[in-house]
Amino acid sequence: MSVNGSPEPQVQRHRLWRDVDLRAVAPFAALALLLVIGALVNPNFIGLTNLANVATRSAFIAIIAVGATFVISSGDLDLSVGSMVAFVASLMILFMNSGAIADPSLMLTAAVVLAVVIGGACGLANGLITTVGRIEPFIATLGTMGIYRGLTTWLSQGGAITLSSPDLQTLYRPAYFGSVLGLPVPILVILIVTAIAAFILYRTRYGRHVVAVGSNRDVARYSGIAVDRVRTIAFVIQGLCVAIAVLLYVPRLGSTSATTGILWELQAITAVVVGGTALKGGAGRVWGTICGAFILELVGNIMLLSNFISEYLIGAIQGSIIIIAMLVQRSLTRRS
Amino acid sequence: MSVNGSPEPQVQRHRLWRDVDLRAVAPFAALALLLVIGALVNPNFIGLTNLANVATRSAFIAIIAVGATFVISSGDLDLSVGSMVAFVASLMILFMNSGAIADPSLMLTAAVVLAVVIGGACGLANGLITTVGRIEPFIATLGTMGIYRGLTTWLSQGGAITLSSPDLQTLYRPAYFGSVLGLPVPILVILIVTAIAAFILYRTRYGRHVVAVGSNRDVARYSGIAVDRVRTIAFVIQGLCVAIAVLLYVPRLGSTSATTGILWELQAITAVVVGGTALKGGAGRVWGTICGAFILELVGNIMLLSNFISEYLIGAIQGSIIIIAMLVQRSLTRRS
Amino acid sequence: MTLGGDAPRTAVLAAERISKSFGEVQVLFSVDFDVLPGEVHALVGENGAGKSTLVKILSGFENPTSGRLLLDGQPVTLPANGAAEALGIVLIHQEFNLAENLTVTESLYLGREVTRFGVLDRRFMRAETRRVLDQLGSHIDEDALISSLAVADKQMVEIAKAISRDARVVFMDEPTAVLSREETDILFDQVRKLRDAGTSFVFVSHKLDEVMELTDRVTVLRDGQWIKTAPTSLLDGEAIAQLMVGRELSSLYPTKHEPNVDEEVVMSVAGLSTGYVRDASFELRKGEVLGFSGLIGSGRSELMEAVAGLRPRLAGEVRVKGQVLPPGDFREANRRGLAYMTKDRKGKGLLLGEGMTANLTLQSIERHVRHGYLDPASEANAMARAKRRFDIRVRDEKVRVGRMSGGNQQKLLLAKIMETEPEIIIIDEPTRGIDVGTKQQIYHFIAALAREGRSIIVVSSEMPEVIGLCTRVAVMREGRMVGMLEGEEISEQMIMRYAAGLRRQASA
Amino acid sequence: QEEKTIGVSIPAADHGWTAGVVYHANRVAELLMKEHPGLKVVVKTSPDPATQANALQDLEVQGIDALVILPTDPDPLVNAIKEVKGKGTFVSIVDRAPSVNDSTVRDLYVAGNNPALGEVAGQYIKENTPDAEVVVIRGLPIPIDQQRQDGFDKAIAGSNVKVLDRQFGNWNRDDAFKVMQDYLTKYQKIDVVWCQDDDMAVGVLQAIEQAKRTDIKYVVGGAGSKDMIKKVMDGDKMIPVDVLYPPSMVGTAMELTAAAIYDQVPVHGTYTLDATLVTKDNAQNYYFPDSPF
Ligand SMILES: Nc1ncnc2c1ncn2[C@@H]1O[C@H](COP(=O)(O)OP(=O)(O)OP(=O)(O)O)[C@@H](O)[C@H]1O
Ligand SMILES: Nc1ncnc2c1ncn2[C@@H]1O[C@H](COP(=O)(O)OP(=O)(O)OP(=O)(O)O)[C@@H](O)[C@H]1O
Ligand SMILES: [Mg+2]
Ligand SMILES: [Mg+2]
Repeated sequence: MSVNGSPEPQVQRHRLWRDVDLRAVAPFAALALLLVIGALVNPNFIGLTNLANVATRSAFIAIIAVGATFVISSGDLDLSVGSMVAFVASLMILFMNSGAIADPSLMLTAAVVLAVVIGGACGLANGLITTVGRIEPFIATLGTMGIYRGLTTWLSQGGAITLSSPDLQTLYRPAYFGSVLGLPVPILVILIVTAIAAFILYRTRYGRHVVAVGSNRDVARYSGIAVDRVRTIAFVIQGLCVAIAVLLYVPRLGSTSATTGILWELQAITAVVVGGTALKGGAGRVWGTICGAFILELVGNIMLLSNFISEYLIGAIQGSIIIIAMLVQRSLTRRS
Repeated sequence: MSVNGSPEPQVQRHRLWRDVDLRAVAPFAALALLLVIGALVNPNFIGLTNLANVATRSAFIAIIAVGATFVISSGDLDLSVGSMVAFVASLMILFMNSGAIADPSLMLTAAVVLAVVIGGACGLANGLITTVGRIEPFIATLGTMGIYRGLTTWLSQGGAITLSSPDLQTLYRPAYFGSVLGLPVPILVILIVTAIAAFILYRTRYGRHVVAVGSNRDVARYSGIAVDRVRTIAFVIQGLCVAIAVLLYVPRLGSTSATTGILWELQAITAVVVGGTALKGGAGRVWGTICGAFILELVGNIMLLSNFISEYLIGAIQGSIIIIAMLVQRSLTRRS
Repeated sequence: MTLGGDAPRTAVLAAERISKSFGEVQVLFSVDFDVLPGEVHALVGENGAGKSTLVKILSGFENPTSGRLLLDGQPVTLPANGAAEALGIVLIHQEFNLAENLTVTESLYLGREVTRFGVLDRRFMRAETRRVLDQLGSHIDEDALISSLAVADKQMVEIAKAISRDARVVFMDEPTAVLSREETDILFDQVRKLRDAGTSFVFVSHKLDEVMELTDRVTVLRDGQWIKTAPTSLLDGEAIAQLMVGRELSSLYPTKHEPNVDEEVVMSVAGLSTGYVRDASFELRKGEVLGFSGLIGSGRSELMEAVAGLRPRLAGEVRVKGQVLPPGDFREANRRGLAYMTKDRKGKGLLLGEGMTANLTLQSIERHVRHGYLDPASEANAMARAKRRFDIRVRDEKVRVGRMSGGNQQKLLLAKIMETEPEIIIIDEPTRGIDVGTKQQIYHFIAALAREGRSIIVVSSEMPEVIGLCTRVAVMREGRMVGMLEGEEISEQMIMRYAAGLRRQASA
Repeated sequence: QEEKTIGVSIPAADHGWTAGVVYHANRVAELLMKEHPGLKVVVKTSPDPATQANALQDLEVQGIDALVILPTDPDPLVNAIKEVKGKGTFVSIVDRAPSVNDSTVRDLYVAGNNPALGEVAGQYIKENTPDAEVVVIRGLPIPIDQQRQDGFDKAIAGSNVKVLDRQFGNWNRDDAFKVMQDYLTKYQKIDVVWCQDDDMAVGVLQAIEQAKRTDIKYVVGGAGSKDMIKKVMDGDKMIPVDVLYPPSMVGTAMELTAAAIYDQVPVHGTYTLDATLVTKDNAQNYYFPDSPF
């Protein structure tokens, strides 16, 4: 017990610094590397317009992935988010087309509320099926993925659902294309959503419980945490994030179809993992997630801006880059 | 204290029976239920031709899912199998079209060997990236999924790759359409592959190691098991199973394209989970997997044979059925 | 049931005719038990006697099959899953109950986080954690991740967690199993202080000297039945042991068997260093039992894992029978007849979700391969043999290992290692959580192995164990081997002197 | 009238055009069943070739007298179609022809003309903007897409029209939006966008509008969705024309097939539909406001 106090804490602090920070920093290092590569590939790349474009269009995946960070941290998985986007967007547009409310701004407000409520409800359904039904989240949400997508196809009769009122369209358009103090609205929304999410995850009791539940369910239960409730709420948060993404998505093209959001779930999960959150649960890195979403979008962007890659090989190279990014990240982290 | 000795052992047998058997039996119960529903929906359903058809066409997913059972039991995941099917099939057909060997039977034999080797190599690549690279299998195989798919697109230059020699086609056709003693070849192959897999998983040292590695990697390591090797071999087995599926796939359609096998990975994983293997690793249930693959195919078949479901809603109903099947399974198991 | 003589005080918490069955297996038979205010009540019994089950029932983690609980004399149904903490009833689980991804502070406050305006008051919680840890004399960093802690430190976190709550009754299920003497002393001081302030403790332990030292009353369970409750002062260790086992115990330790000086050196370690351990060298002779003693965290496990190839080493050489052992290759070490038994039976030793047989043969599965496939009959034979040899007691043959009592798990782990028939056996904490009767069996077993010509390294924090078993004892301190004691030198005082850094040998 | 069954196997509605196919197939199915009281028309959709092969088997199990199939991908389905044809069923293939497309495979072929879709677009661009610098957004890497590209290349061969870039937009609005954004970053001057599909044109137009770029003269889509036809009709500058590739061709094939099995009209061989250029003048004829596409 009589250990000299002085040398020890140092070693420890040193180790901690390595352990904690590098892991969190790694995705940002990968991002920086990509920016450098991009700049070499095409001088237009590093321009403000292009970067703003990329950041803006990463908004959907980024926001959805923030929600996914909760679900994954709590040890679950949600494969239905892509279909959920299509479903919520369809209902929202159909509602606006119904003309139930005459005043455009009032109508828009009502539609926004509706979208959020539906998103939350879809998330709740996922959560309840997973927790109350005790079905593996992979299968439960694969099931609801089929359901939401099927309902969307049915609503749209396989085609597109397009916002019909030009008034509403004009009113709503700035929600995606506008900017505040030079910052495009979607980027602003990403930042706000992420900040709130980070606050919830790191600074509230609920956030703690998410991590505990993801890390070890029995321990959480023995500590008096309502495990199922924590998990269900994570799914609801995911649903709300999907709804927010929809609020940005609808003004962009003013329409959705049965193909909206296909495979977005894989992209969202990839963003979460590239951002440094482990799929087995127990630790969430919200800012890393955002970084991951941005990395994914950048890879596609660089590919398109480069002139020397056959369009047939883009998929292959994208795959390789993801693997390389993860290797870079690992090698940074492993040294600790 | 004063418990009569007699009722106890009985209870025990009762409980054990429930505990062990019901879990394994549950997927088969779900299957039986589906068969009943199918028979009600369409009288043709229960006919031998139809059931043989369904069993035959479930072959691809079933065989791939058998491989996935190994990967999942050892605690990993392989998302690249669908692309791998396309990639291996493309190379196999290209080789046969190359005319490198004049004699058709010799050529076919060589092509079969080639496919198996390539399948194994793809699996090995997945395994090494995951284990040596220490990348989450989800991301690693998402990466190789892009790579295999991209390479296929490039090989096919965006089009299809079709077996050109009619000789070879005639020679090879029975591998899918033929039958032995009245049993269609693909069903025979499913049975053989599953039997071998069950043997490996339940009756060999390697199988034990897979389960150990999947349930607790540290325990496996401290028991002198070469964890990375076991995991890598599981990926190789997955690759070999993909190759076997390709050997059946090529004679069926005689052609592949960049869209071959899209989303098969999700189907394979679903089959595994519906069959009763847990996604978090540990014990694998090979026969359950086959049953799961068959259930998936049956759901589609019933949907097609019933004429009262809007085709737009098929996805939604398929999703619901999967969830219901899992609920049935759980409620059977939970009673224990 | 209550003691004669004393003024009748109402028990804080009492159990009346508690029975418990898991499915068809009954593990408690109409047990009575009570805890008086401000007492330390020992609960002892053999492995599998039902101690853990009883304390789980008393703290609301399990429901009794029949019988009732009284809180302050009133019948209660305790809320499940630790919610009984609100009533002042706290349990330190025998198995760690910590989430690996949380920090020490987070774990301490899990489920009862302190918030201000809905925001976690992290500074407050951290300061409180620090205070409690300091009180326990623990130097663990309050921000360290649980996953980075050694087993003993995890135990300290569990203890800190329990005493940081305003508890009326604290159940401690083998809290000292992994603690050093010093840490145990600090813990006991705390317990006494809290007891004097009115808190009651239930202390489950297999260390009878500690029971004698700390507790006021003792309750003995045997095979799920209540045997006796008596004031500690009326009993002694011998008497308790006899009540537990139900028979007379012969001497705990077998006679030592010293190998010849010119006996072959089967293993030699030279200049071995890892991140923490520096420059360790020692030799092991055929038929020898070599002990490794030292304080918790002195690096004994790290050294042994490096020797066995489970951990990378930075420098040094290990030779087995003269042949150099390649570093970092545990499997090769196994092949050369070197086995290592981990102290972390739950995390690294056993597959908790599998049955006993699968665990037993995991490391030696090739012995059961016939013509290329596994022979279940041969495995079943091995299991039957192991159960006899190690006296593994379960009431349900097919029980998942995670549900076996701690001591029986330990025996199964030892059996699993012995299935590989190693020549050199490194045993890390051989008797963690094992009752006296079984301890004796294990000691005799180790001695028998040595007589057969096998060589054994015993790493243990229990000094009597090292002293009673080993012909030589190495002492480690802060990652270095500071002494090697032989013959007469082997005594608690000498070991302590080296371990505490008051003495060191030039040669070591 | 006699009891007969026609099986119709078409791709699942996975984007606008296929949604149109599904719509028209169902519309004509109802019409036909009204016309011929004993007739049963069964419409089945499938997302990919393997599933479609299964659907064919399932139709066969139900017992059909004729099959109308619009293959998701023709070559992989040849064997399955032959299987049906071998049972003596009357087979019509719509739109996508297998590489061997003769009477051994089918009785009737109603052709949409993929190469022509590319060719007409190329022709229009060559004639109206002879020195145009064009960016192309492709669909998915499957043969029909390749045929359209080949047709386009053939039309502009030898002219001054220059293709700056080709990338896949997966027949998806969102992907087309992204690709167009990046084209706009990459090229300071673009004259014409050819995206060969009206769904993708939606994304392209938004990307151009967002960038406020004025150098792009117009966008050529294809297929004839109601939204784009409307724009042509209204004289939208950005969408001066559309190239028709009508999803209603499946209906044409179904009508011909019904005629073949009931009226014993000898319908055999190939019916090729034009890839009509829709302009302001003729747009009115191709506008179906009720269709989902
Ligand atoms: N959840 C459970 N399911 C089935 N059996 C159980 C369960 N929990 C405990 N048991 C059984 O109850 C018996 C008593 O176990 P318990 O853990 O109470 O013993 P213990 O006295 O604490 O032993 P040790 O000293 O080894 O810790 C054992 O036979 C054990 O296998
Ligand atoms: N002062 C320190 N600085 C850094 N690491 C330390 C320090 N003290 C202990 N450790 C860590 O503790 C571990 C040593 O614990 P180890 O389990 O090897 O000790 P032990 O003597 O076997 O104790 P135990 O009784 O817990 O088994 C090493 O992994 C080391 O990293
Ligand atoms: Mg116990
Ligand atoms: Mg130790």
